[in-house]
Amino acid sequence: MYSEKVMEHFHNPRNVGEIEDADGIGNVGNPRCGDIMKMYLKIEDDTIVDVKFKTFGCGSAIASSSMATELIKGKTIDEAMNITNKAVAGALDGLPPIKMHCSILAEQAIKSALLDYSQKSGVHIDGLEDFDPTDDPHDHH
Amino acid sequence: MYSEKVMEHFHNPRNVGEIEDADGIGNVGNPRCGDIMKMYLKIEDDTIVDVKFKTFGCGSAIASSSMATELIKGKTIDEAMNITNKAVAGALDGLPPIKMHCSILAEQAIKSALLDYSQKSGVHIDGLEDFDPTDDPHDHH
Amino acid sequence: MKKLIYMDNAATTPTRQEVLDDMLPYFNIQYGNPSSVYSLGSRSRTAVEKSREIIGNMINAGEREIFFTAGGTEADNWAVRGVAYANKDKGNHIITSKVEHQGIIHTCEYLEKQGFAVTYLDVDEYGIVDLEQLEESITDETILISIMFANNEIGTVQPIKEIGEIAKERNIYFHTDAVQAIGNIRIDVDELNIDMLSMAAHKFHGPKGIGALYIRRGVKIDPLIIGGGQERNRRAGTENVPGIVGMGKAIELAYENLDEKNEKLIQLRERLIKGIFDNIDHVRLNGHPTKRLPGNVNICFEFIEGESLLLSLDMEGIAGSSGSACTSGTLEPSHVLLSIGLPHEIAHGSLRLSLGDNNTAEEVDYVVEKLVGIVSRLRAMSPLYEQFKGGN
Amino acid sequence: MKKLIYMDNAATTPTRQEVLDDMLPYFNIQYGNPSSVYSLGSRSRTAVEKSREIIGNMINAGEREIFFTAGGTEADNWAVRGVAYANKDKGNHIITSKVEHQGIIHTCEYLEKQGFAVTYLDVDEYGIVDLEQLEESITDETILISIMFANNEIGTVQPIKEIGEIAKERNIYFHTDAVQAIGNIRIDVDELNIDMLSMAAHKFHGPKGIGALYIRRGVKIDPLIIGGGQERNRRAGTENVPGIVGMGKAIELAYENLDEKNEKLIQLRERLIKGIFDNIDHVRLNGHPTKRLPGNVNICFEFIEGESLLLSLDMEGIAGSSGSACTSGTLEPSHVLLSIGLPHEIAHGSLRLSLGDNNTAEEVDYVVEKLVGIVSRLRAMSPLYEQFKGGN
Ligand SMILES: Cc1ncc(COP(=O)(O)O)c(C=O)c1O
Ligand SMILES: Cc1ncc(COP(=O)(O)O)c(C=O)c1O
Repeated sequence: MYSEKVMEHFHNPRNVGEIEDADGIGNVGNPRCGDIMKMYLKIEDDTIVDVKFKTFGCGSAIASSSMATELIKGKTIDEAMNITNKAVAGALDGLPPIKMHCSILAEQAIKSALLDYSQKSGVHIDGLEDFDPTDDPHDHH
Repeated sequence: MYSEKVMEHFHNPRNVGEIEDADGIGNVGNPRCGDIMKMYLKIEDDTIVDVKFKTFGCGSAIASSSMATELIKGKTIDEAMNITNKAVAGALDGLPPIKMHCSILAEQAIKSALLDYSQKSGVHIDGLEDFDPTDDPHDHH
Repeated sequence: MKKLIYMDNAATTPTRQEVLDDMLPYFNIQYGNPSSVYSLGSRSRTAVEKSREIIGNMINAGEREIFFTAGGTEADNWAVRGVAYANKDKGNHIITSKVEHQGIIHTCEYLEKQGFAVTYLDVDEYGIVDLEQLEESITDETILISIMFANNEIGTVQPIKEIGEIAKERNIYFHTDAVQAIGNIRIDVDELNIDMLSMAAHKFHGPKGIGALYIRRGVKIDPLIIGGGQERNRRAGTENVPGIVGMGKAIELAYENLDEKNEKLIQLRERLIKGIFDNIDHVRLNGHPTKRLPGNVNICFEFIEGESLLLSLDMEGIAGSSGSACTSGTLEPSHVLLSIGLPHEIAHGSLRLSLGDNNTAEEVDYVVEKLVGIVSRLRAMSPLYEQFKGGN
Repeated sequence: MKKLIYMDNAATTPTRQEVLDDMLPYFNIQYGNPSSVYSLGSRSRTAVEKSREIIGNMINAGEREIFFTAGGTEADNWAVRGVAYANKDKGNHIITSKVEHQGIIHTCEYLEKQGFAVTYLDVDEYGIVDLEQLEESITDETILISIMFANNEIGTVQPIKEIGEIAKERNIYFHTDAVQAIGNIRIDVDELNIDMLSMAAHKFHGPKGIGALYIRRGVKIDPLIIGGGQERNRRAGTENVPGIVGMGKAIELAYENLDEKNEKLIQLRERLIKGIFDNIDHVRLNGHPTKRLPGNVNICFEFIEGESLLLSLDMEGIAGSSGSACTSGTLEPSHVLLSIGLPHEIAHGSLRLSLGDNNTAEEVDYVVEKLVGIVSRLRAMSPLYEQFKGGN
């Protein structure tokens, strides 16, 4: 069902954990639906210098979280804003159709954490105007 | 499907043929339905001294004809009148339910031949009063 | 025991050894449920999908258009009832033919009781449907045309391309029961405008208990068997994995060297027909002389009844079939033989010998030889023959 | 490859070698169509009838009351729809439960769209149907009660005898989906007043693709698959002879030494439950503690999600299943777990380990050991666990 990449990230997820003094925290998903992603960002000079996640969810949710953190670590905020769910899924060599919502959740976790950073720090981030962190990714597929 | 007895009578039917100067001939069945039995009797002193048959029909029709001739050969008319389809089927170690009409046809062939004899010879035969040789055995099962 | 001469390949076929070999691991080594998450399950899933792809390829369909069933009858039932129920807002009229398999005919009769209207097209003396009547029968209410690809009794192959064109032009779904054709005739569902197609593995040296329905993408059809999400929610029930694997292998082998195999089959068929006609009188060939399945021979022997012919052949180690009432479980001879205009008493005397790749010219000659004796023995016993000779 | 520890016997089971051995000749030696007149065919017929008799005997039914299907789902569909259609002049009401298999639930939902009324009985925290509610639900319109024998997810065994008595008293047909129970529990259809009963061979070490419906003599039921005269005109289609032979052998073997086997299974089950409870906290056992299938263990691990648990177990060579949404193909966790009152987030974390005769105490201990590590690793990753600990 899953690509080897997904399985590899599921079994050896990168950047698991919390950041005590995170600059931005995103928390998306819903235990009812069986997936929650929490993402912690450390941001310095517009750059994501550290990122950690915790995820309650299926294999592809964990792999998507792991891949998302890899994709944004060391990147600027703008670069991180450009990471789409398709990029996450693509980097994992694809996800089964019924699992695409996991990659959407990962994209939302990033944006949600950036929104939190923006609100806490007062730094404006282009592209977050229309972002609604409570939007349900399960409706997307 | 068939008992060994049926198969044996089918492959080695007794008394196949015609009797040129038969005293009674019975002809029952209907080519539409796939079975016709013709039975020839030679009767002397109330006794069936010879009997032959010709049958167009399935395995059990041929075996039933053969067995019927065996059962009546050498018997008196009264004895022959007492041969029921159950006796024919029983003597064959049974017939499948959908084939019981073949044994009915055999009983009718006997009666029909006796009726013909009765009509030609003027000899009254008890039990033929209600017999209708055109009665369709296919309705009996 | 004498070696069996099996000439009833239209009834069923032995599962080929290579097919069985491919199936075996899926019984007790690779036995996982394809719906399961773990590797044992996903390997079963992979095997199922591979077979689906092979089958799709063989008829020029996508693998997402192949749905596994328990056999040809289920596929037939599903196609007809599924389309009828799903499209009853559009119309209630179905067109089929008088020579379809019972899986179609009885399903149509069942739908008639539920308010659907069914036209059963006539066929000519060869069993070919009347295309004019087809065109004339179409109304605004017509939602489905279901015409078999090749007849199981007399082997006649229908003008499928023409029917497909009519259906397409009039925008009506076209289903074909190809249970007898698959593996014997090359079929391209696009070229022939076929929307749905039924098949059964056991007719082409695959296992019994597995079949498939091809459903063109976009066709509106209700499921027949409801429950779990298998077959993309269209046919519920744990997949018959060994059966599915076997069906894929069998269809692949069936289409390997098809032209050569068919050439040989046609030669055998003609040898058998000629042998019978040369040596036995009062016989008729049923079905079309050339537009017929390569291995199908169907002949009526006048004055005798089919079952007794079969039993006699069985004694000689020869397996065939008949359209006589006695073998149909009903009191009527084959509806197909009646539809091509045979009188009842002649229809009762039919014999179908359906040849397969394993049959040989020697077997054919042996069968002819045995038939000569059997027919003359049964005729000697037949009051109809006596009457006929008396009349002459 | 590591040896697989297979603990998903409720999903499917490997076909036993003795079963496969019995099936093999029917693929390519004894391959005749049971409907054929010749000996090759009648030997297939004999094999089919022998299997029917064995299966009938096992549940105290007559062999003429056993009808073969393609599996459990078809049997379920047939029972419910067949009775509904055949008895709609008597009434339009069906009673079932909220914890049935989808083969029943979705069929009932389908019938609701066609104007039938369906009551889905509640169950208690253990998954046992409410008998009072059952009695109260019965109306003059009630034509069928369909309650499963034992639940496929949580293993709970229903009070079938009581339900049978109620049904009999009120003169209503009683169907039970015994797909999980057959081969694990002794069943006497007369003693339990069961009118119809579904089974599937692949759940008791028979092959996939074959099942049966027991139909008590006299029950009014329409056919589901229509066509040829097979199964005494009640289920059309060429018989899956190898499958049928395998099913007969498998049921025979399943009931051999049943008590001993169950005693062993129950010991393993309790060892597994105890191992998990002793070593992992925040777990709950789903289903009834004693009124459950001998091999069924179903446990929720709070704060983690079932699919990731399964994938992790698979890495360790352990096969299990889950009622999480991610494994059901829908977005909802198991309807069974929700029906017994579990909140969604906990239902997502369920694990079903269904033991079979091949499992050992060593395997059980190994699974417990691996579970400890996996659960702690997944919890370490879980924001729900973090939140819970924070809250404490
Ligand atoms: C209780 C129950 N009923 C019905 C079924 C359906 O059986 P099958 O998948 O063999 O059609 C199953 C198994 O999946 C089951 O566990
Ligand atoms: C033309 C045709 N359609 C349908 C069927 C039914 O197939 P099955 O018996 O495998 O269900 C058959 C075979 O009996 C057939 O010859």
